[in-house]
Amino acid sequence: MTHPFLALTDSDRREMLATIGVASVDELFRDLPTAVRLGRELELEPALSEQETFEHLAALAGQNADASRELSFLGAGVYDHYVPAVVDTILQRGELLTAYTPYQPEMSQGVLQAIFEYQTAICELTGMDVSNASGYDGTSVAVDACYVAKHSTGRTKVVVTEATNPQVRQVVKTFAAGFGLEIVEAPHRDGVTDLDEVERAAADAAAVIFQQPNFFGCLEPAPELCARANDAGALPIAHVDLVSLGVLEAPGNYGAALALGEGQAAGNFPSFGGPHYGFLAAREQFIRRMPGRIVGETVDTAGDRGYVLTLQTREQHIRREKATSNITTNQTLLALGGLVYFTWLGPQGLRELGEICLSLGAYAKQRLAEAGFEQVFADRPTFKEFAVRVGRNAREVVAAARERGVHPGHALGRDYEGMDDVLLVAVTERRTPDEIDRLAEVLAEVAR
Amino acid sequence: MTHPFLALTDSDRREMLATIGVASVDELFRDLPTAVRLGRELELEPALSEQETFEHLAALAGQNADASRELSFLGAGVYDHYVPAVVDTILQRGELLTAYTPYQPEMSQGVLQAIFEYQTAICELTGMDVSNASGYDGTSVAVDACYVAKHSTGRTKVVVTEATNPQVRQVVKTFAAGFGLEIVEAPHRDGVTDLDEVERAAADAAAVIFQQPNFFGCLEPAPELCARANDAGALPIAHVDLVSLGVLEAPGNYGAALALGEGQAAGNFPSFGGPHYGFLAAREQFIRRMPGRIVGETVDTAGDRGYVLTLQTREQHIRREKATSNITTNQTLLALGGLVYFTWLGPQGLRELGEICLSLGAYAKQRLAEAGFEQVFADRPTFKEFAVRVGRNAREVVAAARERGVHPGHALGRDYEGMDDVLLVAVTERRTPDEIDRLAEVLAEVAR
Amino acid sequence: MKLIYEKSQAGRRASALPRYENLPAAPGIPAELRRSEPPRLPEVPEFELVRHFTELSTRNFGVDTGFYPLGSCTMKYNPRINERLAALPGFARMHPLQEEGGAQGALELMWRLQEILAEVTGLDAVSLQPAAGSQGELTGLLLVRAYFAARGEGDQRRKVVIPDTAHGTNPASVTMAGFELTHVQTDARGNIDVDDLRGKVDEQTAALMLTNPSTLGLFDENIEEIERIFHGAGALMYYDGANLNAVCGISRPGDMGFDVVHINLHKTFSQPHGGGGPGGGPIAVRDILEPFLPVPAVVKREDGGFGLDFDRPETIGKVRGFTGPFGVFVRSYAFLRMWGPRLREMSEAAVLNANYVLARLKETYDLPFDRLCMHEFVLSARTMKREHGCTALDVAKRLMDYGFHPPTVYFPLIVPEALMIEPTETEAKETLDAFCDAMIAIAREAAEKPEVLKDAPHRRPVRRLDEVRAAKNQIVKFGFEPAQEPIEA
Amino acid sequence: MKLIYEKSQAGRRASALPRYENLPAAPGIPAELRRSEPPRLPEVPEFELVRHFTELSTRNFGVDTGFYPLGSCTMKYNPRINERLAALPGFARMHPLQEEGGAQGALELMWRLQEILAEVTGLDAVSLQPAAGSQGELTGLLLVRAYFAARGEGDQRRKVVIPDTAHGTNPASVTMAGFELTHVQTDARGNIDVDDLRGKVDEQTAALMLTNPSTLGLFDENIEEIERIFHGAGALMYYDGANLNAVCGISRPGDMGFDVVHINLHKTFSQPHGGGGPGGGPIAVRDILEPFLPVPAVVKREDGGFGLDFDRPETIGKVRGFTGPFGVFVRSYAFLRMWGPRLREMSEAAVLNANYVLARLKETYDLPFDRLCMHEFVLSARTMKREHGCTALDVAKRLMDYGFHPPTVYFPLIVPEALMIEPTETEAKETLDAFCDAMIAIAREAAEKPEVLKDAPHRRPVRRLDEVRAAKNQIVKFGFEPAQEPIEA
Ligand SMILES: Cc1ncc(COP(=O)(O)O)c(C=O)c1O
Ligand SMILES: Cc1ncc(COP(=O)(O)O)c(C=O)c1O
Repeated sequence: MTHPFLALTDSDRREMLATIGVASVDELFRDLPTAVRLGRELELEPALSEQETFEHLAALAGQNADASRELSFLGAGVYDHYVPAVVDTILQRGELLTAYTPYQPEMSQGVLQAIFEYQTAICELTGMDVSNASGYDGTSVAVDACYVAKHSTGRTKVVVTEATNPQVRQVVKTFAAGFGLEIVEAPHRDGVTDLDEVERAAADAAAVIFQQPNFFGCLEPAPELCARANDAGALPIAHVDLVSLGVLEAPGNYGAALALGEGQAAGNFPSFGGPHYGFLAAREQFIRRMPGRIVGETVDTAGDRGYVLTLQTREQHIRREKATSNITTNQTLLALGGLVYFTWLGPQGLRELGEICLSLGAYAKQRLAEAGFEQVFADRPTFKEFAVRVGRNAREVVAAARERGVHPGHALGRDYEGMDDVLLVAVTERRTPDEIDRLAEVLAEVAR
Repeated sequence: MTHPFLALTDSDRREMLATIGVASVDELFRDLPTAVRLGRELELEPALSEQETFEHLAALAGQNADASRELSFLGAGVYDHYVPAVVDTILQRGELLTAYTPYQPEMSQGVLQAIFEYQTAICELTGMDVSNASGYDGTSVAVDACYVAKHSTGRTKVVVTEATNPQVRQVVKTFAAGFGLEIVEAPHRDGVTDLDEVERAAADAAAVIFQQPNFFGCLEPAPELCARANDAGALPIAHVDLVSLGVLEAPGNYGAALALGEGQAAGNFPSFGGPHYGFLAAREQFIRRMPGRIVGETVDTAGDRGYVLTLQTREQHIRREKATSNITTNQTLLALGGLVYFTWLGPQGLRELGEICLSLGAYAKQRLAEAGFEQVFADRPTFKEFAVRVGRNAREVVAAARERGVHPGHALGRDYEGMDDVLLVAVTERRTPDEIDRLAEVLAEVAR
Repeated sequence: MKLIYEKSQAGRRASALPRYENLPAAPGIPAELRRSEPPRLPEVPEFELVRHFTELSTRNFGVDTGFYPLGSCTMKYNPRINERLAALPGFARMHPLQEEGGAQGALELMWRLQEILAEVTGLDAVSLQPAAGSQGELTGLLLVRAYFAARGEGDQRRKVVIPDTAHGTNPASVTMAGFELTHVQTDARGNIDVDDLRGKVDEQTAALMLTNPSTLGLFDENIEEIERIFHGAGALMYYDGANLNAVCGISRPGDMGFDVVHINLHKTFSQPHGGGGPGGGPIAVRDILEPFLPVPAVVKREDGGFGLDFDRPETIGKVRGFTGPFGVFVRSYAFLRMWGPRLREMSEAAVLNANYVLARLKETYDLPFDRLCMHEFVLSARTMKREHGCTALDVAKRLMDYGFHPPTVYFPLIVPEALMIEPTETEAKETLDAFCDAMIAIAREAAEKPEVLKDAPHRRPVRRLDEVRAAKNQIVKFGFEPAQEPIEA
Repeated sequence: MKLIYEKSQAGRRASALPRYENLPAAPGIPAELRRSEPPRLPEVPEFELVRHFTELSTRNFGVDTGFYPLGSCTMKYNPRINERLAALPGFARMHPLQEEGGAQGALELMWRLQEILAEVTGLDAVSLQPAAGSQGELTGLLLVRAYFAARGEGDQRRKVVIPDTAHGTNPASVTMAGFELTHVQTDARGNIDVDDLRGKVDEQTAALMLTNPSTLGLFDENIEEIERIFHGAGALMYYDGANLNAVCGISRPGDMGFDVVHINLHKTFSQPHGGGGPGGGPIAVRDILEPFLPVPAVVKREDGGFGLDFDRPETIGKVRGFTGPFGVFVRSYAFLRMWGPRLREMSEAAVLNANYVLARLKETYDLPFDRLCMHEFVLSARTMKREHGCTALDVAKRLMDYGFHPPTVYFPLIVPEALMIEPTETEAKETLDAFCDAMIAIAREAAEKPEVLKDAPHRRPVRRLDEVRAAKNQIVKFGFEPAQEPIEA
């Protein structure tokens, strides 16, 4: 049986082989030395029909406790915000879904204009001058920023605050080796970064990377952090949550040189960690050091407006070993999801969303306090999540709560010393007050 | 807050009212006598956001035991065949999804060509000369056919076999009153229609409607049935299952005058009964009596091929009270689903599908026989479903089996006398042998 | 563009089907019942399928493409969340014969939708069963029939009164329900001519069928008097709900005196029209008609559960399979929940939009009835035709070149060269302005270079199509003969 | 076409958000951290949003639109079932930090995908973590680094050998991994110049990075010799898997001697390219490199369950968040299950299609290396340029008018006026023929009326765009200034 993904009939094959002038398909592979040929069938399970594939994968999906099946307060970088139906509608349009990088702009005005609109949205949100078309995720854009900082400052050390997402720190460290960069961490004190420690570490650093709100959900003294970095000649780099930027100040307005982060919360499903988009925006002066695609406005030969990939001399396909990055395939479709999401929200919606998260967060803190759970950093204002002590090993608490249908948050013990009994609890607009009540109830049952 | 489904800002409204020359929106309603105005707010629950609407309806959906949650052998006119992903992909294209009846052909070549292709597929499947663009469902096309038969023959009686889907018979009876038609039923003997009874009843009838395979899944002696009707000057009308037509003969080849039926099995989800499409095809001579839309080929002023709605003088918007039917809105999108489905299957796939259903049906009969359940019409060849005695009230058996996660079939007691202990069991290609084993096991547990 | 059949090649296929091991061979089918020749369905790989239908879609215009002021059709925005909801397995994969206990969510949704529709129409009971407006009409008329039959007036009350502005489905339904038609005229203000009416309603009259606002987009100012005439004569009143979008939350058919209403869910309550359907045509009735409603009825039981009630001895029977087009209900229910009591704003915006376009166009085109309109209005190109030879159809075709779907043309029949324009509430002022600008520009073109209209459209995938030829040649399916060389479009 | 920002009107919105009753007021945010000016996001209703992005899509060309022979990118059909699967709530709404016990389905899927990739590449262990091919490269090179560091050769082995045909990501990755580049030439048959190579590989060499078949679409005939040279010098071999579509089930990188491979899931295993991404760049390695793979590893436990193993003392660390782009894995896993051991047919068809197009075009365009090709091949428009002044770019632009996406142009760099053509296995012969006809027609046009090429494209939504101006003016976001009047396209 001809495979549904192939179009060649037997007679097609015959005609084509005749045109090529070979007797068989095998002959097409005559350049392959016998020794490197497989010479047997691949040892894989038999081909499945679409129906069987569907049933098999639906069964696998059915073994996952996703947020439609379990009441989840997990966050820690990936959030269960509501993704409106229009996002999928647009992303599933074949003309966008099945196109590739718009090397040929006349074929790709749809994607190019969308990226231009995305870049505008990111610049508006972050208060920056230039945004690329996307990076892989919230970790890789931080790596990118290190590369920018290294080359802009000529310095070889990067400071990352301890209150920055541990995965970001880990990934930065992995790649720093290749870049010849040293990574140092600046500790937090009571949930926010110690300014003096930052100041000390920043002295000969290329950059200071911090997160706002930080990994504990606490608001950092971001303007002051940036000031200390700037004073030391290090680039202040803000890792931010786009969803927060209706209520929290734009990094561009408090002195950051670059703003970046994980875009998932804004328009992507959690999807067990990806694909999502990382966003990366900077002040104008860094435009030629930016990694990845950038779309620019131009005109066609008739003088009409159009969009193209621009400043490509930064990129690997032109600059090769001297490129600002090796990235080529990126996360355009997911970034487009972000654009659709922000178009859906609008400035009003974004602010309201931030306020709902703040209110629900306050409610959750209050209910947990009433249930006897102490906030770890009680005095700090937080956004969307907060750390709470559950009085016994948090991983055990998670396991016990899950038996009652609640995933109460992320256990911090693995990433922060002395926090074995701490849960990071995230509350998005999808968590209703009733669900928060249920969290308090279940935690009261399983912890103590 | 402006509603997301509206675009009018306050300033838009002001400008528009000024252009109209009225002071307020209220004034636009000045023609409405006060007495017929509502004068209060509608008593409805507060408006929900998209997220809340999603959660509310997902919760309702969650209370349904659909075929992804319960092992179901329900059929009786609606079947759990696999609907390939391409169907939804195409049906969700906004240009098709959100268009209406192609009155303006130059705006609607996509839909028109698709309907033309659909008509071709239906004619190929049924062996007929002309198909309309769809009727509401498998019941309404039977009603349509009665109207055609009445006007073509001038007779006022229609014979429907008892082994035709009870819902079809009921709906035909409801509308027959308005048409001035008498409906008589021809009984079955051992699961197939009694030919002599049909012959008797057909004597002065406009039509004989029968189902192939019939409601019990049994194959009728369709050629002989048609012959008897034709001999009596009554139109033989075959109600068929499109999915069967890879293995069962086309009605056009055994003498039927019209062929029609419920299209759901071919490309539509069960969807608790709709929307689906009814198909209606006929021999050429009935073309001017066909109800509903028909698309025809033509050329444009440049001589290029194109498609238009044709023979509109049959229809209500032209012929008004003399129209062949009052139908206007129909089921085009679902019929398009059928076209995509048959394009997906192809002739090979359709035959294989029929054979799989036959094999699985044979396996199910065998396993149930081994478990001690007697087929009601043991000697009859069947397609896709069959009737089996479960030894006690079949509705109770259903209830008991459902507690074990199996919906073992449809209880026939309500529609057929003496069949209180009979279940109609449907087996599509989605039911695996393991699932059939499970059916036998559960039935053995709950019946006896 | 080629037909899918012209792309077909023997041996290709888009489907793979499951193969189960160790099954008994397919049992033989008696030779005379076995398929003799396979149907010539397309043979294409999956990729070709996707490309073919994707390309077809690009040759079609939907509301997602642009402005679609097709009068009487209420081509509003179709919220995309509705599609997501209808596709939930708990809805899409639900078998309609599922035992009640396993269908509580579906039944509750239908029951809640009934309740909302009863409140919006101001009536007592609802059946969701009819598949579309016209089936709703037929069902409604059968209820009227059953009602009078039950009162022993069945043979006497044979006439249904219909105004000359009525949609074609109305007279067609009257015939199909076995009634006789009585026509009534429209007066100078676009209302039913009450004087004409008075002489036509008597003890043989079964019912009035009225669209209000009418197909002229005008609310009948004499509706109270009309109600007195019909109910005074012991007749009933049927409301064609196609224009309900004008009055939701403002005026209810029940409060106007109507006894039966059909609702076009696909118009007022936003069901994507799918190139011609599906739709939904629920009917709402006054209590006196409730006993006759189709079975099964969706009911809420004492214990709070939901169920299907088949036990309605006076029912007219079933009018469609199962309980109606459930997927349509999901969408309309979601739509209605997102509006809630704010539904009034929807109708207000629809009426505002229509009046704005009317105000901008009434100097340029003829306006047969110079009144404020409701959610739509009817212009005439009569003067243009007389003076420049361009017809409503020419205007329609030329609008395509400006990127707009044409309005409904040549309906209602009482307006010559009619252009029936329904902007709906979901359009922005900018869009309305662009449309008005185009209509005005076209009027200018008609005067200055009428051939641009006559030759229109110029910018569609095809030029103007020959409908007469189609009706004459009657090619209604692909020929397959090798002779019939594919014509490249 | 207007930007969405140009359609924005204050006060409009597409979203409604939930309102919860009786919540505490949102706590105050310290003034210096509070948003001062709202971002100027678009303000449009939901309908406008759908129309805007729908219209944008119609100005874009994907494989669903038509033939897309973009060399090196493997633009094959993307099965639609994959989208349905990735959208299942059990996948889409799965949080990556879900406890192992609640993530068995996701972990099993990843583990099974790893197993398949190991078999297809002929290697021992797989990490799915890298986000795309280039991140896979960087990861692979860091593994090489870690391997030599562990052997105490870290400071000594600083060089990575790359042929001059290599994709730009290869040298960029080498730099980013802190290695130095050694270039090696291509010989007259399109293979690596083994003589050149021999002199360049020594005890300072860490690795070779090779695409095989190369970016010329040619399988390196000396691969065995190359393997001896590198392994003989104690160096490792890195396989850029971008061209794996040529050899699945036929020849495996592991069997060719490679120690590290990245796989572009979005190429070989069909991930819709999304206008630029997402992708997936898993790496497969020989056992000697396994200890260094990124954490966490997805493992099958003794008890048959699946888990994440963070306890890998020699790991290079994490290279991406969580365990990689899971949604991509869902699609590729489904794709691979639908092929199973028949995968060989996929590669065979890809190679057959490419050779067919090559055979039809090699008389018309220059063919730098006259051999059978693998899944793609590179032509040159050098003669055309010399004789008629039309370049590869002109050919590319003119192809658009014929309804085809252009091939990759000006790559690989060693071929002047390169046209790199990759048809993929999913195209029909008719499509290939239509493309060849167009290429031949264009060559004729170049001779007869070259300005048709120079002025191309003629039938796209825009004419040829000025890239130089874009680079000079650097307008990389909307200006918002009222001065900047929207230019109508
Ligand atoms: C005024 C009027 N009445 C009745 C109908 C019939 O409704 P449907 O198309 O749903 O059958 C329509 C729409 O076509 C209409 O516009
Ligand atoms: C030969 C080759 N190597 C590497 C890459 C990089 O892969 P990716 O785009 O997934 O980062 C590509 C594709 O762009 C390629 O064609």
